[in-house]
Amino acid sequence: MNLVPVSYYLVLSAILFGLGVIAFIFKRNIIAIFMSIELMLNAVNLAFVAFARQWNELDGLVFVLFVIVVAAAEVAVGLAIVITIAHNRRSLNVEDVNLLKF
Amino acid sequence: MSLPFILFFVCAGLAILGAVLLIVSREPIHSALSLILVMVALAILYLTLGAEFIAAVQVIVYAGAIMVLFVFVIMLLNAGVEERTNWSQMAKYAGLPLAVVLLLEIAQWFWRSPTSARAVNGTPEAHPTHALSVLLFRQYVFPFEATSILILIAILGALVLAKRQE
Amino acid sequence: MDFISQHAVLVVSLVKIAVVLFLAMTALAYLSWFERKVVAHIQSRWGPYYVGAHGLLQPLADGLKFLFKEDVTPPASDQLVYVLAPFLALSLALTTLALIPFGPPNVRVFGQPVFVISNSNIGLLFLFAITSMGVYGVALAGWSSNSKYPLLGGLRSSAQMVSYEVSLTLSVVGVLLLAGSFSLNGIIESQRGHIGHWYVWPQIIGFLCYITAAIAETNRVPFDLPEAEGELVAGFHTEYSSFKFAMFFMAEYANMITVSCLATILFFGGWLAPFPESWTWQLYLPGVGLLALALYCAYDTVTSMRGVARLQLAVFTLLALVAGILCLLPAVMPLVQGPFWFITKVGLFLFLYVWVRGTLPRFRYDQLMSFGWKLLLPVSLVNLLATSFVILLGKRG
Amino acid sequence: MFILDHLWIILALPLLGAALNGLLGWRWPKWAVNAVGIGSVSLSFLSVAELIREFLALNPAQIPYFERYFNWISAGSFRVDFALEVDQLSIVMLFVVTFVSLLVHVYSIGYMAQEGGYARFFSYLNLFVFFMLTLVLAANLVLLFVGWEGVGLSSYLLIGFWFLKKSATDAGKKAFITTRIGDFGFTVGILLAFWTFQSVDFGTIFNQLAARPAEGATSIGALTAMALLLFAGAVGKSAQLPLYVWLPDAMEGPTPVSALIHAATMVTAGVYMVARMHPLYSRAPLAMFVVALVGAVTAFYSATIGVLQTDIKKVLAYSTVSQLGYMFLACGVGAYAAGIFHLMTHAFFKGLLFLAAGSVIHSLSGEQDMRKMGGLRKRIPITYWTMLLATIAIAGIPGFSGFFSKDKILAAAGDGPYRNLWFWLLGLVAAGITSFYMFRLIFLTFFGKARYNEKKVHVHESPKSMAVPLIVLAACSVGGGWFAAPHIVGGTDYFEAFLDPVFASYPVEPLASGQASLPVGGNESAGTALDPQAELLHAVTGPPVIAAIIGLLLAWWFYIRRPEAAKRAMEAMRGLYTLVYNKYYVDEIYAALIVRPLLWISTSVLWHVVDEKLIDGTVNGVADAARHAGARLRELQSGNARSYASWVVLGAVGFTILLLGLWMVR
Repeated sequence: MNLVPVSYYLVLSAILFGLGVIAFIFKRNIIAIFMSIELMLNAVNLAFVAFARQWNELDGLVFVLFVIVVAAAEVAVGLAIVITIAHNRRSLNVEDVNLLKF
Repeated sequence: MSLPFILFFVCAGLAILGAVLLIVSREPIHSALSLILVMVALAILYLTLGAEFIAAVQVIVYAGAIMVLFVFVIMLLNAGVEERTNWSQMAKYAGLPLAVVLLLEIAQWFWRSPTSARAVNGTPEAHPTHALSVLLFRQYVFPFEATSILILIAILGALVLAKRQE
Repeated sequence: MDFISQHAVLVVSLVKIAVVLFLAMTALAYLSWFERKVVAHIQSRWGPYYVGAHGLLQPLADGLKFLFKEDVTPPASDQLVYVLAPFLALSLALTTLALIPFGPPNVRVFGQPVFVISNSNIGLLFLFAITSMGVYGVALAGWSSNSKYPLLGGLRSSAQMVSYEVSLTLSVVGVLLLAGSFSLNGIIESQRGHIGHWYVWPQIIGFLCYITAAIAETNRVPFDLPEAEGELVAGFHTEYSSFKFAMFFMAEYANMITVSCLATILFFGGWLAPFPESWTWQLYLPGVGLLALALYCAYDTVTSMRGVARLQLAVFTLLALVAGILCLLPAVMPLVQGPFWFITKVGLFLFLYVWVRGTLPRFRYDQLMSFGWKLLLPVSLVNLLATSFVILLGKRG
Repeated sequence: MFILDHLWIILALPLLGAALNGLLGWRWPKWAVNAVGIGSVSLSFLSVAELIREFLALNPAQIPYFERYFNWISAGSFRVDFALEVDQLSIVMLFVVTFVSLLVHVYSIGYMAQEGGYARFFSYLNLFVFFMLTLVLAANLVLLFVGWEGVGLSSYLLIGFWFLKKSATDAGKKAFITTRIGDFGFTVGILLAFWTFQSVDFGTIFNQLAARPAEGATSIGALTAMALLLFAGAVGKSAQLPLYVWLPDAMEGPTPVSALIHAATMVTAGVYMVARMHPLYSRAPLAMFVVALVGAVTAFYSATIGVLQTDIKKVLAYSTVSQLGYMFLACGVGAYAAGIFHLMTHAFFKGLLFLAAGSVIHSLSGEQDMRKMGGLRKRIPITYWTMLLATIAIAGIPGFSGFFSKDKILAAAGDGPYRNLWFWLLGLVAAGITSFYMFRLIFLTFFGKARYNEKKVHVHESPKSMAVPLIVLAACSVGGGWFAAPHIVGGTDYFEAFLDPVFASYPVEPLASGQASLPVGGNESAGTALDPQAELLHAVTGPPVIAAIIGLLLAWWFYIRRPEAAKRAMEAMRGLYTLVYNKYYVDEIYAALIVRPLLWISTSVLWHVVDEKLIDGTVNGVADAARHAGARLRELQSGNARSYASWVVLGAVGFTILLLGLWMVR
């Protein structure tokens, strides 16, 4: 059936993760940064699933499930925070949210 | 070039395309759409990996719920085009090279890792979903409950944060 | 999940997809006609009458009209998304049909089941996955057309859909627990027997929740807040015109059909006949029904039709006659059973839809939300709990 | 055997009393303070009495009785237990200490009645008793040192009891610091002991000593060095030359304190220590010689100073110093028993003298200058009679305790295994001078016409709480010596016999160079053929007695019969007079030679250079470095999430490189 080597999937996940990192660093919109985090999570999930497939162990899938659940919770809270920030600082630019410093 | 390869490369290409679009597009909603694209592509890849349940959950939760939330918030806040500001020198000069290095490292890591040589081995269970459920509710039942509590807390937190607006 | 393992599958699937799409389009078109007719009669009007006999050609005319109308795109809109939205909506709505089994899986060509495009064993999940994506069409449309009514409409409808999706899913879980399977065919099979075995009886609460949530999910009256003409002109598709508008329209009807199919499958035994297997006379029902239709058409042709209309109706009569005779052939007879019952049940549901629309007034938005969250969700949750409890007891005993 | 099994009780009681009075006493009424303070001491006195009873019942094999409680310090091979030891010597000391302490406590009730800090005073006293008992019972040098320093501390606290008086606090500091000089030697001595014997337990040390040969009279080996170092501590603690200077000033403290600490007990700790370590000294003839020398010279020297002092307590202080000198002389000539004997009798009569003096001062409401006294004989009879008895005792008039002990010491000096003519002479002269200045004190204080302002000062006998201890001590100082009485007539000396197991176990080895035995009274050939009457006659008319009589007569002549003669004598030897009157300018010399240079160094070098430049510089430098580093580093926290992200990525990259590297290596 599936003949694609697992390493392909792994490399793909690596690439996606890297792109997620780049996005995280270069996006200025808080929401976009948030999304880049999600992207990274997805990349990790892909790696999990790939490994699960390779070793024929389902634990990896369980991990993915948990990751997804946690991500959902995280997004719920995170977006609430984003809304609060947007209301307070009248901006979504992460660089306007820089009060927490020396 | 057999069908699975074609499918894989199409989906992978879509995923990467989506990721790139997420970076380059300056309209948050476009970023969201491209991210949805990535997720759907990944869902299909999960299917090809025999994790259909995960694929479905991926689409339902990520594409169907989480991203909806994103889009919703974007619409709510009417987030406009993100303006160009260069305040973070660190990000500007060190960020990209570092990220690229990291990407290469991980890629090389996975590529060279002993798993790379052989293809997917073994055949999946007759009912992977069933097996998964057993695993989830037997071995991982405690983490499962923990996550449920986590979600509850998250709901409360979101409510509190949102309420403060009034 | 092996829907791409052999190339034969590919071919067959493509054919099936084509057929289903064609039928679906026709069905959509005539669903609009059906709706208009029924509502008209509920409101003691005639409804479409002039284009063809009983306005049977009205959908065709509408389609042409949509095609040839000017396609206006607001200049301030986000072009890409503006175009993307309707396509997304329609394509997702139609995709769901790929998972619906219109008939028993044992009817096969090239070893492939005829009446279903993709017979996945977690079909239901995929169904929900796809429907859950449906929100985007609305939301993006509302956002991209960069004007306040659509934005409000989009926000409202997306919120509404997200909220009701929860109770929709939860109301179904009861059935899943009973059937112990995600596969639609499996669910249907587990209801085999007679009408008494349908899940509508044990899951009556689930069914009510489902149907309510479904109506809301498809933005139909009384939950059609998105296009509450009185408040927001036409909601998310205010700015849309001509064919893009038509796509939203079709998407809505496609969703109606999907949801009705799902209701049929989950609660009313899908393509199963209501009567026990032993009653063999039921095999004649499809043919007889068609013949009856033909008879009525013939009578109508003779009595109340003039000119072109009379001709059309004659043709229609002929078609019905042929179809009925075909269905009576012993070779074909068993094949048509499944589709016949399935379509009948779905038709009833669609009628219910239209009926409701013709009857009920519209909710207020806050009422809608509080109804969804404070009544529907708890009820479906309680239903779920009760079901699982009962099942556990059964396992014990 | 209750107490013997629970020796700690003896220590715990005073400590408890100290804690209670010190922590809670200030809010208690006087009677409660008394109850706690005196109760604790009397209880520990009673337990000591019980202990003696049990001890006598003990069979000799079990002596010294050793009780180990817990391991206190354990560092490598250096191991110190909290262990107590009882033998005859410590029994004697225990008895003296607790007995005198009890009396002094009682006395203090009356004496301190009008003073502030009542509870504080008693808590200090109890603390002192605790430490003194620790010192006495200690079974190893370190624990002994604890007691040693502890009594030093309480002495400091009590000397400076009236801490609002600058002179008092200065005296306290002086005592502390001066003693510290000696204690340094003591500490080094302990270390040397450990280095030599790999242990600080008396038992172990003595056993090893028994194996060692004695060191030569001229060569300085480890033992001699050790002995001398320890003796340095004794010199400081027991106010011998050249570190005696603190004791006279210590008289700034309340009189009971002077009586208890600076006459009866603490100052004798040095003697006790030397006696305790006698096996060591017995094997270090040179050290013995030094001890004897210091003792004899101090005895004579401070006696001469005592002659011209006008402050009643100062006189007693110098007399104490000289008596301590006697004790060291005794130890130095190997007559440890005699030394301890004198220690005991001295505790009685000198304690009594101080208490009586205190009573005098009390009756004159704080007057200490003898020139402003006189004619008190009738006014305060009890004080007078007790003090007279004590004086007779210290002067060494036959029949009184002082006579026996001093006589034994001189006998040992003149005829003992370490006999030395010069020491004997010094002791003899000192004895004469002692009786002179003591009777001078009596005559000036109680005879003649009153020289104080009778209008202002209302003389009154002291209350019972003060009178009773006086009487008790008087009895002791009269009869305290009769243990040794039979010895005079050739019988056995019970005291010496009692201590014999301790000292006889490590016999004193006579010097190789035999010296001519001098016909110097005492009992050269103890209880031999000579008949008792002759012995007795010989003893009571021995040189010490004669010297004492001469001193008495001189005092009478100068201060009763012909007061002007004293003046003429002064005129005659003006230079000597001023020299002695100013205590040989020792304090001045010390100030010039030690204190001032030390001060100069401390201020100009240690303070302005080392402290301000070096230490402060270092500390502030470190602080500044930290602050500047922080100021630079905080820039990193720009508050910009994206730069943080970049840092995170940097870390991730580094870590991944590390992993890759490891994996490559593998």
